[in-house]
Amino acid sequence: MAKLPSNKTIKDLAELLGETGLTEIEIETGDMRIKVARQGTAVSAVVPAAAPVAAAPEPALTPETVPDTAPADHPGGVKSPMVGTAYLAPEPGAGNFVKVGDTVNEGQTILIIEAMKTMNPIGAPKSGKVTQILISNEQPVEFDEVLMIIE
Amino acid sequence: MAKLPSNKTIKDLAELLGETGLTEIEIETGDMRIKVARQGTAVSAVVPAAAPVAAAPEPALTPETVPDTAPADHPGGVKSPMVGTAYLAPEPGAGNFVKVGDTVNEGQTILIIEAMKTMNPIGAPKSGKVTQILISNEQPVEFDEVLMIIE
Amino acid sequence: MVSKVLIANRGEIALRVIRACRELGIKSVAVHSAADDKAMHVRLADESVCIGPASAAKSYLSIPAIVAACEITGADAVHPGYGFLSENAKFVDILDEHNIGFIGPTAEHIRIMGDKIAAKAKAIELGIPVVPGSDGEVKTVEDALVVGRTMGFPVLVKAASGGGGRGMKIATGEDDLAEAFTTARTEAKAAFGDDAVYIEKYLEKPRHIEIQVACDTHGNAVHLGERDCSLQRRHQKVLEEAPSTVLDDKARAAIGKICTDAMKGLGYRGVGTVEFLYENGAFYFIEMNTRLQVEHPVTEAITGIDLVREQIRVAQGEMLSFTQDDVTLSGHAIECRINAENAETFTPSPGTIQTYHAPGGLGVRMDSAVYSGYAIPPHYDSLISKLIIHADDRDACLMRLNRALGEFAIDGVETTIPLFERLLPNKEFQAADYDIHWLEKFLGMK
Amino acid sequence: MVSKVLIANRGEIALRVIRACRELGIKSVAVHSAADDKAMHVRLADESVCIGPASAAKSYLSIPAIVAACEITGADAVHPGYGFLSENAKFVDILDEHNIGFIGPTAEHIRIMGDKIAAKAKAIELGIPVVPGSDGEVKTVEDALVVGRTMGFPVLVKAASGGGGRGMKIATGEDDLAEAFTTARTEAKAAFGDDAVYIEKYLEKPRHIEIQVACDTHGNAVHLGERDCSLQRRHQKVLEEAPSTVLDDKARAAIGKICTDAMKGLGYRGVGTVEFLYENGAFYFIEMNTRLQVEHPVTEAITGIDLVREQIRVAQGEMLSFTQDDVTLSGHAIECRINAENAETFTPSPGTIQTYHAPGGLGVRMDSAVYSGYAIPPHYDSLISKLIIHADDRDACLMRLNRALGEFAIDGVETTIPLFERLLPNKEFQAADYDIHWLEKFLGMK
Repeated sequence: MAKLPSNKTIKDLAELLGETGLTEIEIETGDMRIKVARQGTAVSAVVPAAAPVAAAPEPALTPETVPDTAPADHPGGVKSPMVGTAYLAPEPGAGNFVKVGDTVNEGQTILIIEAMKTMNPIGAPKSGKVTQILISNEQPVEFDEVLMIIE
Repeated sequence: MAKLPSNKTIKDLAELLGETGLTEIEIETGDMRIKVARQGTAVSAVVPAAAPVAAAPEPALTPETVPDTAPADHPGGVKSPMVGTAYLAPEPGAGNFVKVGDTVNEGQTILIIEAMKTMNPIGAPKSGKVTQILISNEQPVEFDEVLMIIE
Repeated sequence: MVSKVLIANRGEIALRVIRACRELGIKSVAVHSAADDKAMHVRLADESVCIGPASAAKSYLSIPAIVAACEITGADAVHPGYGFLSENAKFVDILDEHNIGFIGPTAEHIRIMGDKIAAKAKAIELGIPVVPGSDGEVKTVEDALVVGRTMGFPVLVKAASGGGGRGMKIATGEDDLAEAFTTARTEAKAAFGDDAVYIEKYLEKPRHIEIQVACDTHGNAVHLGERDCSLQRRHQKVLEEAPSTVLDDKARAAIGKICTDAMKGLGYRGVGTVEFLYENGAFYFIEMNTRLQVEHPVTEAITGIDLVREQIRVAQGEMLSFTQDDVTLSGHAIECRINAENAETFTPSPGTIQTYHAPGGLGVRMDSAVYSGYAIPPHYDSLISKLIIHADDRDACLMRLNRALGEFAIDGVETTIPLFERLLPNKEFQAADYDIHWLEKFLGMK
Repeated sequence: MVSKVLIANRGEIALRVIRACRELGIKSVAVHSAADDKAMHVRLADESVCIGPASAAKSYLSIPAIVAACEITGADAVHPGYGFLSENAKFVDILDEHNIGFIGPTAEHIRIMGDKIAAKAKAIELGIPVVPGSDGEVKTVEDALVVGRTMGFPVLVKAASGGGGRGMKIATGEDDLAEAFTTARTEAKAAFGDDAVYIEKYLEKPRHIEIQVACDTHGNAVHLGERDCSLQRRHQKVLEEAPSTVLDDKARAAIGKICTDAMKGLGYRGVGTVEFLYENGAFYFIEMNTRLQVEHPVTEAITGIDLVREQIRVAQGEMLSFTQDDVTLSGHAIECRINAENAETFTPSPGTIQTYHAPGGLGVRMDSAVYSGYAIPPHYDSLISKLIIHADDRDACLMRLNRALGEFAIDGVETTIPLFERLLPNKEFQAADYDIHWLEKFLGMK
């Protein structure tokens, strides 16, 4: 019977994996073949255990409540171009710019974001049907937050 | 039919997985192929990059010089039962207790380890043939360091 | 001069000593058991030697193995850390025989202070206040009354042959002394067949306050103020702080001088701690620890003095680098002992640390022997890290401690961090309104 | 009173401010770009708001985004850190208009000190020494001689319309002044079509020494000694230390008083730094930084004063918590800026940190915004950690720095740690025998 490679050889290879950042090493020499692998060498981020949860409004989705496509990844997502306060209606008491089910044209104002006392009308990035409105009136929104879905 | 690997071989490999943090070890040699795997996040130890190298005598084996089986894992390895200074001969000028190729009986003194000015005779743990002497005369040895191989 | 120090210890204290050695340009040798080959002290020392199997008795407590490790590495001095061989007089004798320096006091002083009875007798001789007691057996109620009046009530009437709380009665004043005396005698007779009793001062709600001393071989003895270590669980200190809120400068100077006078009388060498119970303004000697203590960084924080450096200086025959007049206490410091234990049951939690991220920033010191990926062996004690906070005053120190705990990330093993997070909002803790029984009550209250 | 602070910054300085807020019981809001959603300041703040895309111009430098973030979070004050908007007077004006506090000086003071010419004029008016120069154009060799004799040689003859080193000649003494003057005029004429020249004092081997000041709105101005920041590469500070080895107590007190008198004259508010070139015992004003500086922990180490806490106190209208008499300098401190850069080429090395293990123990402070697994984005500056060492004296500080660097483990990106390891054994560095050109020479010498 041919000899097995020594543990030392494998340990050396294991060390080499770490050093090189490889996920697998396979060696074949004569009648011997050695393969070593380590999964997930991608280092996962350390989350300070006691870090307070950021109060920034981010939907805390549990697996049960995940919609078919998370809003952030939805191709029809309208993302906020700025941080500020979102208004769904042109003025208090007036009707909303759009409601779910409405068909909108590209460029049509769908909401306003106030930042530094300035009202910034936000236009629909494309024509289509409003299938979801993910914010409520006067809600603070972050940059890149998905506001509506237009399909 | 080719021989199956022994349970011991598989157990050793499984232990090696744990020690090295590997998730899989696969060995193919002649007509034998062994693959062991353990899923789950194997954590690799962080080695401080700038830690000085411990000067403890440990043979730094490169792949080229790896013997067939590393001494630490050799089944015939005689491990030092204590820390101290090893003497291969009973007194200066005298011949060594044993040399490579000698046949020894269990209990026969094969070297002396001095600790705290006390000479501790070390007996062969089993009868057999001395195939390797891994230390030189008056060499400091650590606990568990492999001193000789008796097969 | 010391050129190479072997550290006969492991964990954070081994690291502490390695750091001091490196900062002095002295080589360090780590010794370790077979279970500790990946330990931080092994990684960071200049050299390392495996001295035995995982069992502490056969490695860290093995005098022959440690002396042999000195011999093969040429170490000319040993630092014992705390625990293990740090208060073993025989070890010091053997090191002396082998011409290896011991970074600590003489074997004789270790021997005296290691014996409860001898230590108390020596303390009395040196003028250190002890728990007052009757001079042997008290035979009559009348004699008991004299003793009680002399030492002040409450007092404890204790069976001379007693133990386990039996034959032990508290007398809160003269009124119930006769009853306590008679009952104790009766119980003592019934339990031990011997009705001899003696009387000791009874401390109801004492604090544990200890005085740090440092002495050189030139006759200098300096105290570095006190540490309040009243927060204990099963006689294990959990959190230590300095200064104590119950001492003022005058009281501190007075007990400090008692201790330094005593150390001069003893001819003590190195650092040491005189431990007291403290109640109603009076100190009562418990014991003296003739070594560096776990909680020494608290004193380092408020004095700016590096105690391990001073230990090594003294072992080299140098003078202390400061006099009593040089010592000023600045701000407030708290140490939290982070153990790998469940924070409610205190069950040890050995295992592999998946994530380790230490807090940082102003006023935060970490003395820790762990790292991401380190496997805590099950063979030794569970202290893995010490978080030491320093700030201008106690309130600021508590606020800083709170924010530092919030940054601490240790995953993979349970730790006592949640205990400190529970402790911080407690009003009594915030007011430092505690005694040596307080923490156990707090834990029971949960 | 400030109840919620928005930190208009990122990285270690954002963490520094969050820590100070938490220790004061003040809520903190982190703002971040889309590239920084996993940054430490986002993790540790009480709240966080994404204010724009990765580009700093559209996020950390966007005044509307930051003001909007204050509005939606209800933050009542902004701490600007350093860099970004920290010295933007318009930002302060806009915050004022929106009734949001600015933790820093007034817009007017930022404006003055942000303009080189106005700042120098103001410095002269306030009695701060500046680099001596001729009063405008010097037309003849004879006039040049008078100027040179007045300010002392060497002097620099500079083209009034010049730049880039052209039309600039050094006169080492009276002998070569005429030649330098004539050559400079000729070159100036050829290069810029204008032969007007002026004369300035030439500093050959100056050090960069800066004075830290802190002022409240009650007329108090205190200096906290100096920092020696001579070790620079391409005008970027690399290592800072305090005290400077070239100042004694008298010189320190003298320049300190000049600065505090000037700050009182200016009516300055908050912390600031007056930067000087220093040569042959004389100080020459460079500029004033009207903000917290990267290297402020060096001063915190030797004074025990929390500068960010003082900034917040002053912003709340409180008095400084100390007077000039309360300030004592203790020991020596060094800060190393750890950048994610190759230590030889200084090429930035963004990427994912595989391993991060910070040094610990006595006298070691880490201000760091990174952790194991953190991906350093390529969009911002490369400073990832600051290692601040404090010890009894400079030699002990160097020894401690050496041992701390040996404990530092950062894998996955290149860092400037090896630069400091190369620097430590250098005899000139060990003797603090350096000027502002020294480090570049050292790096070139390699």
